Amino acid sequence: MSAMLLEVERLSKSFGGVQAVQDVSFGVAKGEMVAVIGPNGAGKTTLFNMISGVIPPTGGSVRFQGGVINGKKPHELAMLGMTRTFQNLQLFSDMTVLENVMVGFHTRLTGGIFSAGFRLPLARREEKQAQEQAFSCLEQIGLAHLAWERAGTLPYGTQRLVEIARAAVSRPSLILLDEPMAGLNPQESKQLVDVLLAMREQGFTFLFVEHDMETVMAIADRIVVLDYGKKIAEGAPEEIARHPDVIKAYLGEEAV
Amino acid sequence: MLVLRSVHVHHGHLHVLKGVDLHVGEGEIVAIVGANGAGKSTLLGTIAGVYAPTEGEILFEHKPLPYGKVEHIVDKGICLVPERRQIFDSLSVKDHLLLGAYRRQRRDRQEVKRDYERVLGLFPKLQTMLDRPGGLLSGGEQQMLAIARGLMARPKLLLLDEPSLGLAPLVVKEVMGMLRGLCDQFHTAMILVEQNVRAALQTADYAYVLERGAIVLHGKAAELLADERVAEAYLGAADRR
Amino acid sequence: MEAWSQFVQLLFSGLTVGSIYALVALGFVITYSVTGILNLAQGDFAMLGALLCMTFVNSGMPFVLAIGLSIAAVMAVGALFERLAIQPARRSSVAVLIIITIGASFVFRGIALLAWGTDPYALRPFTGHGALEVFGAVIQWQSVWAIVISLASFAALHLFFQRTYIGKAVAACVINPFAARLMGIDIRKMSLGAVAVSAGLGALAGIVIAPISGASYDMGMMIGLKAFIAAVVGGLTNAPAAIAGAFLVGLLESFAEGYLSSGYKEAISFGLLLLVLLFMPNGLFAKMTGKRV
Amino acid sequence: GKTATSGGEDEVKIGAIFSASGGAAPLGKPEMETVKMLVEQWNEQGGMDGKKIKLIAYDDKSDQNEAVLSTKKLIEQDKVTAIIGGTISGNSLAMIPQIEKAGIPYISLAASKQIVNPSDGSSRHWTFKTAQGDNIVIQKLLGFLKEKGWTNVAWLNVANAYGTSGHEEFKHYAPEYGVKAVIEEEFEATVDDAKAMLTRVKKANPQAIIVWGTAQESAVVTKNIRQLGIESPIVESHGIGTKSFIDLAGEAANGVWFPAGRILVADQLPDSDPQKETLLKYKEQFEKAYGYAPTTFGGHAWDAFHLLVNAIKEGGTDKEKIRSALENTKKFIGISGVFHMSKDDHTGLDADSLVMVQIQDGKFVLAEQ
Amino acid sequence: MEQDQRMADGWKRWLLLAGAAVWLGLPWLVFGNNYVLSTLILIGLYALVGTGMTLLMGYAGQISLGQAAFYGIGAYASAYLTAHAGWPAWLALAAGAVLAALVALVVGIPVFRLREHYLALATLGFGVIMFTFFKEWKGITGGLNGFFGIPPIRIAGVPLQSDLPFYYLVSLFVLAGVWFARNIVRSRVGRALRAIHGSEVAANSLGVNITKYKLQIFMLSAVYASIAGSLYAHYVTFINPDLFGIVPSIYFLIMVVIGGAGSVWGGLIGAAVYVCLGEWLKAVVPLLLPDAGGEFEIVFFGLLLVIMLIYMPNGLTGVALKGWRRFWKTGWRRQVDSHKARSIGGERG
Ligand SMILES: Nc1ncnc2c1ncn2[C@@H]1O[C@H](COP(=O)(O)OP(=O)(O)OP(=O)(O)O)[C@@H](O)[C@H]1O
Ligand SMILES: Nc1ncnc2c1ncn2[C@@H]1O[C@H](COP(=O)(O)OP(=O)(O)OP(=O)(O)O)[C@@H](O)[C@H]1O
Ligand SMILES: [Mg+2]
Ligand SMILES: [Mg+2]
Repeated sequence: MSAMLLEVERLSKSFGGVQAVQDVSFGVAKGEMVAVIGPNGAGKTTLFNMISGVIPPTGGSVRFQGGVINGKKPHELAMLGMTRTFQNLQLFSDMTVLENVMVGFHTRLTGGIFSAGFRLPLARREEKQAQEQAFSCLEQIGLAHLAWERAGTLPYGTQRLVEIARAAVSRPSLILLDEPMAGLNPQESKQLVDVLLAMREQGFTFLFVEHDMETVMAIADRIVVLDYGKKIAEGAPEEIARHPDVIKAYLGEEAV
Repeated sequence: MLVLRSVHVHHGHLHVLKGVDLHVGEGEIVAIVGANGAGKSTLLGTIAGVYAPTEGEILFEHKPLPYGKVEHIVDKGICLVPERRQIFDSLSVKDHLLLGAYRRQRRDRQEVKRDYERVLGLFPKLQTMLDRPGGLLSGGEQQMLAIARGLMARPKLLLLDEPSLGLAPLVVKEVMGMLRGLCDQFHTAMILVEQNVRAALQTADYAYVLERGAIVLHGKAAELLADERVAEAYLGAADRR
Repeated sequence: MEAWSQFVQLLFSGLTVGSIYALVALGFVITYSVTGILNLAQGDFAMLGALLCMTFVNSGMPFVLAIGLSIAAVMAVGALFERLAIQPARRSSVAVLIIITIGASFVFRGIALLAWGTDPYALRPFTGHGALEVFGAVIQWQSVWAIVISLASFAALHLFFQRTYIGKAVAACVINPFAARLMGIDIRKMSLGAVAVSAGLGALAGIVIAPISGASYDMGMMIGLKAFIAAVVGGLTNAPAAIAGAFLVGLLESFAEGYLSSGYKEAISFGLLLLVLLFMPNGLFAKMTGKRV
Repeated sequence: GKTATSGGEDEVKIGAIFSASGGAAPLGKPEMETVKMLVEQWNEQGGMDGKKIKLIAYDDKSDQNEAVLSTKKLIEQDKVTAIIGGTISGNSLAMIPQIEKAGIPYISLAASKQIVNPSDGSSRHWTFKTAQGDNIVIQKLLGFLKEKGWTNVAWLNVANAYGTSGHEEFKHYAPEYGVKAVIEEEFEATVDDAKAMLTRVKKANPQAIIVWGTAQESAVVTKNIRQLGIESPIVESHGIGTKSFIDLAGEAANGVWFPAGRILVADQLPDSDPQKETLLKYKEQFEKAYGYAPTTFGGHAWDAFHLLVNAIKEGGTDKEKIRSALENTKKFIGISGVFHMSKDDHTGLDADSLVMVQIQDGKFVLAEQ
Repeated sequence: MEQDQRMADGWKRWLLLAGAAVWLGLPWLVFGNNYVLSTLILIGLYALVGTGMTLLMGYAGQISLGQAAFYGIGAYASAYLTAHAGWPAWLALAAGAVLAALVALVVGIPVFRLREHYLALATLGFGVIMFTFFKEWKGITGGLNGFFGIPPIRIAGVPLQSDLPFYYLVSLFVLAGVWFARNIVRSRVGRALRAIHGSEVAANSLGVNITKYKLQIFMLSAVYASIAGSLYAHYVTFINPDLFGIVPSIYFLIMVVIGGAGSVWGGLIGAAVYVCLGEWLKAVVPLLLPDAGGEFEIVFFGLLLVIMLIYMPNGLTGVALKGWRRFWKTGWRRQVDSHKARSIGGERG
């Protein structure tokens, strides 16, 4: 198990009386694409929030690249190579698309307040690099033509894509995506799927939450199913699609 | 009931809607599908009074709608369940539902109480978290809440902007069924903007396809569902079959 | 026994001052919870109320009528202020809105200066100059009035907001104005009403305090600031908490002044503010905010 | 705002800076009005030797930076012959470096003794002032306490420049007069209720209470003292010498003592008083022009104006000559007192320039002689 | 579009050069008039404080209602160290800046956990407490009676006692300050700051250490204010606590808001407009209302302020920026639109 990139062990979270996540354990290997599914309110986003350090867990532990990361701040995790997107979009809406993505490149740069203020060569070089990287990332995801648009005015679906580009530009070892397909129509989802698959080829590892079962079935190597905060199943897509508990709790009788 | 005649809308100098004609009949569910950025949300926003058209007219029950006055349009019986849910973070679920009925609260208190029970019946999940602040709900729960809040207004025309967004497949099905039921039972007309095109077309009576701010196709929902062009562009059908 | 009477004296001093802060703080809270704006001109409503009332009384008007009329006049000023300054700038940033209220406060103060000059004025107490004696402590009737009026105003408002449905709608306006409009809530009307009522409360505060400390064109600033602290200590959107905060500030000042030294009174109340903010960033009595990702 | 009272071509330009608005307006406004009135009168009477006075007056809004800027403006742009003003000590002190550097006769209206006798030893060649320093007022007050035998007193001052400066002088001179403070306290200028502090004063049981502040806050404290049933005599500062103090403090004002310039009780002065005539004339003219009684601050401006005009009469428009004429002023009968200037004393007033006043039945009553 | 951008940059450079020329030549235009010069110097000092505040407000999204406290720290540090401890002025200025940064650090750590109004209030509280310090710590500050006899600043042993050299000195500081701020804004740090403004949680998840950056900027803004304070002390040679209370803090905030916190030039423009407006009112109000006193100016100032902010919520630089963008953007905007249309509709199916 130590070959795992991410290991979640008996992770729990309760908010007052609400047991949002309870004793959930699973792992993500490098290069894998793991989906987390489950009914609304099952605790998927909460799980992501704990893994990415946004909220502290009430129990259990998370290991990332072999080290325990409990109690680490999100920015520390980003430095270690873990980024994420948000279910409720969190774009920097007053900045352009390009700038949004450039912020994603933050961890790859080192210039501080002095090198920036005095415009040392380091700062200038880095600036150029960030811009180039961000732009090529936008190209890859098909948004290059929107680079100078204010992010806040984009249609909802496009904003999701920008968030993904922003999370990916620093080439982190793990990306957490919370419902990446929400707001895209099937055709657009398909395009995004292609992008994600291509990225996987390049060695990205994904952990994602998604309700669009077509997508999940198409790209997930493994699926973890949560219900009422507990893991009720884990396995390959085909297994999960046949799993009676999953069908009952989540998919409904005549699914896919 | 609602008629749009060559409506144009601009966002700054961006020409978003370019002459949209639309008709919604009494007790009818109309679906609008279209790609990202086609202008669907803008269209709903315009009907609800959030944006003002630069050209064209909107008639509701044969009278022109006042532009840019959201709260007055609510009075006329049009209610928008907006994109991004627009939840009141710190208000409880219960308060959300009561506020949904703000405009008719005083008029028919009894009726509101009955509706409250009925809506909670439709979303049993919300029943268990009545006192939780709306902002703390999960994404899907918030979506349910937004729909439920919209229903509390008991509008004549309900505008739904991607109601299935973030809902589990099982719930999507329930919601669609519920919308159909509402329409049949109370004669509530609806405009349904959806990315889940299949579900939308299965639920609606009539449908429009919006592309780059203009209607490029419309017809009975069932017909469109069978239409090859639609299947190709919006259902990703070519790949699956 | 003397220690006891000193204690009672300090207690009442604190309650008196606290009740003035409370009235103004209530105004802060109402404006803030409807419009999301910290109205730094709030203290000037107190000043206008006090000076207007003084003028009316001096012109021979019956006292009660003068009070009513000056409150009404200040409410009108508040409404005008809302329509002309707040409403058009509703979408601006926090800093801009704060400055707009500061600008308005300049205007109010300047106008008062023109109308009444720099001299302080006296207003007679509501019911004679007599005093109560409790455990050897002397308590002015006017102090009793101040406390009673602030509690009564609070009770009335509380009833209005808690029992009626408006309270929720009011809260909705500031949490998410867009959604509030979608619910059919007329946020413009709400905001007008809120600022007017706040102005009225401020005027009342000014009228109550004038017989105790006199009234002059620049009295608004300090009352405003202290009430502001009270409101923040309480949590800004929570009326009962603001009242509690106001009395807390009043009592703290009074006891610090009585038992320690008075030179640092201001630093003490602002120190309290900082302490509260540091340990309870959303005020002493904060409710759940409902923010998550 | 800038206001200029015009003269003809043949004119002497005098610059003036007052705090006619802002925090110090109660002081600065009558100063501004007094000077304007005097200039008008002067020019109506044909000026001096045919020369009219052109007054260029700025309102510094009680702000130090405004005062500094206005000073430069007067010197550089308006090119005035001399400057009077600086209503409050802070502003005067900020103006002085400019004035000393430019070398222009200057008469301040503020009280701090630093204005003419700086503790850092910097030059005050060109600077004069017409207000009694707090050192003088305090000495008057202490002399009165000693005379009455009230040696164990409570000292209360307002927490601002006025109050602390008074406090320091008090601490400095009290031992000389055998007066001891049994308790020393501060209160805010915005005080609503000082009973909390006064409970401690009551405990200390002083023979007299000194309240050092201006009208509004002193009125609150005075009222509170009586409300708490403290019967000790109250002695206050010259800052309460306005009608509004009596209005605000009501009953409690009666019996209060304070040192003041003679202007407050001009009509009660014995005819033998050398200042009486001047005082009455100023009072009458001012009341006629502005409809309210003149204050001691207006008096400081009156003195400054006349001192300057006399010096100009003597020295012409030569700055150094004006300055030395000012320095050699002797026996000038002004509103604040009789001035005797010298090289070491650029104020020229002593404790005799003040009288003790008591409030009786809502009136200011001359207490001495 | 690249080309347009380059052309815009070219234009900007010319504009800057022209501005610099005016700036340098200004004293000769108003030759010999020290009054105008001292007005300009004051503008420069305020601009320095304001530039720090634009970084803090416009880029870190934090309101400070206590900035005058740092101005005061600089002023008193310089005053005390030069007048009483005999330090050279430059060393004292640096020491003041370090002290201000340290105070900002100590205050900032707890205070920056707060948001918006609460933060504004905490800084206000800090301002009041510092004011109390200045007032009560008489041994160092001279209390309410003020601190006088501050020696002038020296360059190569020559004391700067007249306005002209001081004007250039201050200008140099302002230009350096704006340059520094502009560089920060256009760097990784500036972007991170604006990201924090947009969404703290997202910025944080992308590796931006929020507290660190906020603190750094707060400290930097304190340094700006402190340097301005030091220069002021040496310029006027007399200071008193009233200069560093909450009212001046509010005035600084007003300047920045008028100028627009969205651009590093906001501080300079705001200070210039604020001071000129004051001077202008002083000249104009008496013409309209001959007998009016300064209070009319206050009323007018308040009115103008309100009106200006209603119509220009992003300040003057906001308006200028908008015009500028419209001017330069329409060109490539059209291009983008057509491009977008193609990609959205055309490629489907
Ligand atoms: N801070 C909180 N306080 C109280 N309850 C919370 C909090 N955060 C989440 N919850 C509750 O915990 C449960 C799990 O929420 P979570 O957001 O993890 O669900 P989810 O699986 O992401 O659902 P969805 O698919 O709808 O997004 C929900 O019922 C939610 O209301
Ligand atoms: N407030 C705004 N300001 C400027 N442009 C806007 C604004 N809102 C939308 N737009 C632009 O209008 C166009 C249509 O947007 P709209 O949100 O209506 O699309 P949509 O069909 O709802 O897309 P989606 O399916 O992603 O929600 C887009 O190009 C978008 O960039
Ligand atoms: Mg979720
Ligand atoms: Mg949309």
